[in-house]
Amino acid sequence: MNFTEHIPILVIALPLFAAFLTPLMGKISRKAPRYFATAVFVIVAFLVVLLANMVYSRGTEPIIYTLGSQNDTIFRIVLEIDAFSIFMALIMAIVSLAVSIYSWAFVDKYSGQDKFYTLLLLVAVGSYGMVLTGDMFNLFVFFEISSIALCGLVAFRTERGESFEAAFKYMAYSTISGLLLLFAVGIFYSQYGVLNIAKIAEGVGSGPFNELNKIALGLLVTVFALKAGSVPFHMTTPDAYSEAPGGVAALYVAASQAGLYALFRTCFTIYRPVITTETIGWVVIILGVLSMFVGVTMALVQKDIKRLMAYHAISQTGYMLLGVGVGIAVLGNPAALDAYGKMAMEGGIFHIINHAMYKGLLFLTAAAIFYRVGTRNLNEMRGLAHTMKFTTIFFMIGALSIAGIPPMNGFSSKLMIYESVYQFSPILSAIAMLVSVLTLASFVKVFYSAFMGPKNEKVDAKEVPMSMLVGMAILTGVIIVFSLFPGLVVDTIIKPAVEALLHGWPIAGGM
Amino acid sequence: MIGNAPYIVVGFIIFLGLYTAIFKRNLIKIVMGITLVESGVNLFLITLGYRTGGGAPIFTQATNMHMVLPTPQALTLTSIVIGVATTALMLSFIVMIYKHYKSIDAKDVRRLKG
Amino acid sequence: MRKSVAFGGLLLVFAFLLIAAVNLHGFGDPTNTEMDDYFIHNGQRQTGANNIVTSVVFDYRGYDTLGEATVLFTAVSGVLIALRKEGGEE
Amino acid sequence: MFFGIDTGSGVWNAVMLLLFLAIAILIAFLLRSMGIRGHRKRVHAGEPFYFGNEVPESAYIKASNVYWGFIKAMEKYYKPVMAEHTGNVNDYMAWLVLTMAGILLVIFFM
Amino acid sequence: MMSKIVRSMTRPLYPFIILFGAYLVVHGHLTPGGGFQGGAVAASAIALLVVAYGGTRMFRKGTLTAMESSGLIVFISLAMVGMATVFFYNFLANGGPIFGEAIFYGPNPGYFNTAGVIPLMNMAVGLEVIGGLGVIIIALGKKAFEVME
Repeated sequence: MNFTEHIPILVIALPLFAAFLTPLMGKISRKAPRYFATAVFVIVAFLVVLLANMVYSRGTEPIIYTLGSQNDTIFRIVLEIDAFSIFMALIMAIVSLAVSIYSWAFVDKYSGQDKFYTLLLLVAVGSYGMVLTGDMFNLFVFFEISSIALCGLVAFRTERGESFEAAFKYMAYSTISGLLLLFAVGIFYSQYGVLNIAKIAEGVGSGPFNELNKIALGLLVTVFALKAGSVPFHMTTPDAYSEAPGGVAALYVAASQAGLYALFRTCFTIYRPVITTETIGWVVIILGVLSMFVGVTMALVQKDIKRLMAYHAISQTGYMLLGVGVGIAVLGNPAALDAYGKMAMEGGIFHIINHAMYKGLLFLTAAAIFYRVGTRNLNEMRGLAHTMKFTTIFFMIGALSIAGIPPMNGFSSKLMIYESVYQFSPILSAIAMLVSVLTLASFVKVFYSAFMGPKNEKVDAKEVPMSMLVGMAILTGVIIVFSLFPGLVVDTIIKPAVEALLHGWPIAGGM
Repeated sequence: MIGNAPYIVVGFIIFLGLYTAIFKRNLIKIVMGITLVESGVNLFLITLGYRTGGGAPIFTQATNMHMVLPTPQALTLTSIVIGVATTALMLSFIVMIYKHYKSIDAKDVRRLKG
Repeated sequence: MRKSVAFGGLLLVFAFLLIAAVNLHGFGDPTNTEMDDYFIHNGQRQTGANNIVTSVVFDYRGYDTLGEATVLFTAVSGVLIALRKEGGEE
Repeated sequence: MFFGIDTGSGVWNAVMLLLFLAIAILIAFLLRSMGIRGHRKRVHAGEPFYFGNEVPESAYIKASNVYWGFIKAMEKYYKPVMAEHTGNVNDYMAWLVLTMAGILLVIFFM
Repeated sequence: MMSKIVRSMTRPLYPFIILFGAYLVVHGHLTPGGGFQGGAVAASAIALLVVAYGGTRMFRKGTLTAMESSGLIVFISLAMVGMATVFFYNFLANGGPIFGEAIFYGPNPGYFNTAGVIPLMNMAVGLEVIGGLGVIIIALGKKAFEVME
């Protein structure tokens, strides 16, 4: 048995197996699940890196792994892994590792730790499954796994009614969106009789852009924009982010970006040949601009620290939609695509990984503050910098990065978006800059009210435990590397991802 | 046109489900609406696979070798189980919401807003 | 006012569902059936199961079934988390 | 490029920026070292001056009041937007269906 | 807690419901049915017990969760054993030590000893579904009674 051949499926099957085993681990001892789950996350991160190495050595040709048998590939479920898929998997690997270490201390005082770590593993499985699959129905199944596991985690703190409210709202939303996705899958199945994404793409490309495909595209854009938390569907996102316990909010950021992955996969891989006008690009751009603006202005008036950051997550999602949306808009125009479309897409995709890192870090610091102060209300906290020194430093790095202050990685991706979008439409670029300014303003507010000022004698705000610091330090380290060597990152992982998106997928196997 | 009546029925069921989810204030009714949408989509998948005069795709003592498509049935099976799972989860949330809020009216369950 | 706008949107979605219904392949006459015919004709030989639906569920699309079982498992974990003993602190 | 990125119309290099920053700090220290050594601060210099009144216990501004002026000026925008986040599941569902209808409409008649 | 009639009818009836569920599970590769359907039928017996007795005297939650986890572990292990070729490879079909009898295209009376890993997977999934749905029913019922009081 050749081990390297099976790495694609092991990335999904291993955490899945571990998730089934974790409840039994909980029977052994109370602390067994956390060490077990973290060990699994380490192994999976290692496997993802190995897989990434394999993918990047193959250029734009994706790795195809058939499940069930080797003979009739086209009728089986396949995993298709190109540079963009593995890019998303890398994000999930880093964030899930940091979150699982961070949660050691955070969930220590709650019961039900074995189930907490089970669901943590399942969220990771859902995201890996979504980004590595090459089958439309399989995408739906893993979409549901990811949403349901996240809902279970949001409802973790049983002493609060709000957590159930948030979980219910998010669940209702994501269930409806999952069903619409299934409807779109049904439309594809009825026309082409297959569920393989590459085969569907061939079918869509071979005929005219008919009514059914238009309706399916509309449904898919809606569903995946909802999963990513774009503006008209963002209502439940702040609730769920703010009620999710501790580091789960950071995982949530990474998991919702699987929705972005699916959206871009839909537009580029399935609908690539029929997108000749700018309309679809403009739909994505308008969703993005709305997300950016509404997200940041709503964040400015929040006084709950996690809710504020959740609105910023929505606002940053807008940048990615804007960047890649410009790429979609100029798909039918090769000259413009080469001139600035690719750069816009690179900026948008670079922003995905930057966002997962710094927003993850910010959510972790917010949870650290909650852990010590016991409140999320900014009005009731002050002077934390006196005692929580490391947390302050981590927060500053995250805040500078999200605001796009020059040496940080947030600046590199935003610069790429500004400069390329300017050539497409100067107004959009100006809005993006304005949003960046407002982002800085609201983080100044958080920094001022939580960390500055006289020491609050009422709360015992000492530094958080070691495991939480380690969790934050992992993400901080990634941010610093990305800040110092943006060119290296763009050349090694971003450009192959863009090339892979534009290249499309070949059809696996014969009949 | 009239041959596609099953699809129109499917559309109507989905419409009814969405209507229930938007206009009914009782949380359990909202869950029922979502279940209705789910039934519509399941029915849609099943109808896609029907062949006129086809029998069940099972060879044990089969007499009719003209069979309906098996894949949509498998997909529907998956979708039903997922539906059961989501419904159970939502109902358990509603039980807990009732415990904390003493109400399952959507107008009262809105501490998180703004 | 709000309600009528929402109802208008709902009607629009219904209209699109009807457009989809009219444009779909005729009921009882699926157009592309290579995949399913392949399953029907080779299912018995390849998997040994008489019930083709079962062979699709557990062999050709077994990975989906694994995901489906995982969804149920996830939901059970979620229900147990949501309904576990009160208090949070042990 | 290894360190920086080239956006076509601009170049960005973080290491270079940090290098320049280090040089600037070095120059600043040089300038500082040329200053008068014997200078002493006056009493109360740098403390806030509360005109007329007594100095309060804590002059710390709460988070909700930080951007009061901005929010007041933008009230026309904020009022409807804040009112739209009702917290009611029905409204959220209505938004979902409405936006879906809009997206379908745009894509269908493009 | 329902009336005496319901309770005294439930007691002899529920083993048969579980038996019918088990029949659906083990014949999943020959007749309509399979792991999910049979498991759901068997779980309905648990639901009947919960409704009739209003409590959880017959099944403990611990047993059911163990059933669920072990069913899933068997399922994914079967899939992983196939990894000598590929994940989910049906390694027992057409010549394995159990369920290995080969059949060919066309109707037949239905031989039990066929289909490779499919019957095993059916049983694993059946176990999982009984456990999972049973736990959901019991937990939900218990909590609902508690909240209503």
